[in-house]
Amino acid sequence: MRINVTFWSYFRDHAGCSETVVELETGATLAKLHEIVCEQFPKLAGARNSALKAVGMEYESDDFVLSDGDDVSFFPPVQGG
Amino acid sequence: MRINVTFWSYFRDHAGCSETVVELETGATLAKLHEIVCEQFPKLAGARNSALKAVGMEYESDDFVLSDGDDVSFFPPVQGG
Amino acid sequence: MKTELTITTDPIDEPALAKRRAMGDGMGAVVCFLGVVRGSEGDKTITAIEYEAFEPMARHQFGLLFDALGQRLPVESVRLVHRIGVVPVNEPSLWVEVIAPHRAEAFDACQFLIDGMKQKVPIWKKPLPV
Amino acid sequence: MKTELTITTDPIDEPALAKRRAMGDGMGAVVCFLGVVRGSEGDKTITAIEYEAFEPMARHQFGLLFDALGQRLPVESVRLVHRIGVVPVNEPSLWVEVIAPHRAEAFDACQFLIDGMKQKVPIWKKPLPV
Repeated sequence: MRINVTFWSYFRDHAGCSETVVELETGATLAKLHEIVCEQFPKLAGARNSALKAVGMEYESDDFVLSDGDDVSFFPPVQGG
Repeated sequence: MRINVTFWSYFRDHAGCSETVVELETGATLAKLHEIVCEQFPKLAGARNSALKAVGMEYESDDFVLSDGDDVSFFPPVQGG
Repeated sequence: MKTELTITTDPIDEPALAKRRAMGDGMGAVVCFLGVVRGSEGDKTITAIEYEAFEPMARHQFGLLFDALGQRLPVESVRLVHRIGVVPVNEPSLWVEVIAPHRAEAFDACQFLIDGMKQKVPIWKKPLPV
Repeated sequence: MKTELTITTDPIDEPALAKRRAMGDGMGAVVCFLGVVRGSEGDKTITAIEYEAFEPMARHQFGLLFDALGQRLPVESVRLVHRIGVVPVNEPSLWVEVIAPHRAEAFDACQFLIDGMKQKVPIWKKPLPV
């Protein structure tokens, strides 16, 4: 299945791009996607533990099971205000 | 000695006047003045425990020793805001 | 700490107060509080509250409160306006503004001032019934 | 609970926001917070902060936060403006207003919203050096 990945804030700078598409096996979790993303964009691996992950507009945890076509965002801690 | 007494808020209504002068013996305390005021204006006696007392612009306690010409205010709990 | 205290029978002009604000480059937080006259006191409907102040003592006690705040928290500026006389329902009787470097101390300072005022500043309310 | 959320690159016009306020007769307290860009970040002097938002998610997360507030406290109205893009030093990036019957809940609600925003709403800062 194909997952649309978006990077925000300095994760975009670390990745060198704002969007990418990742191919995953059916039933893969958000943790698996995160692992692949960190392999593909090694500069993101350093911020692995502080990264926030959203599917669509909701925060999701590592065990969230992805579906084909999901929009997943990775970003650093938020800092509004 | 002569003490100038002022009543504020509903203490003025209870006393039926806003100001009075009380004659006291030298060395009298604020407690003594309060006692005399409550005798002279019996409706104020009911609010004796909640009354606030100021000499000039400072709050003072019962054992404060008054001086001739002091300006003393009696009033109910404050309610600004 | 800069302080500005106004006790007045005039309506509180909040937009004008906002426009006159000046703050230093190190300041990150402004907290404003407006106390507004409600349409009831207890279970009675009212049209206004009449505020009475023992004004010289009120100014002195506000001054003590500002001094205590300055000792306690890193605040750049306090502006406080208390309207007295008849204040109709839905109009503000109190406006307090605190400017500080950070949010937490600005909130603390604003509440400290209002709490202190309600303990110490000789101002009283008289609800005016319908 | 009425809510009004604005995410905009325009400067925050606080006097205009104050003028547009409408509140019910049972409401006694208005708390406003302004978050203002400071002249330094850590030990570096800056000229501005650039704010970036993942806007659809930010709106959604603000909505969840407003719902949580409505469940928690008796608030009549929340208005929140977050400026994004480049915000110069000394200008506000955030304006929050809460209207409630009483003071304590208005202060609580305003802080609840800001705390929640700083946890959940996808907006980020980039300090712009001199």
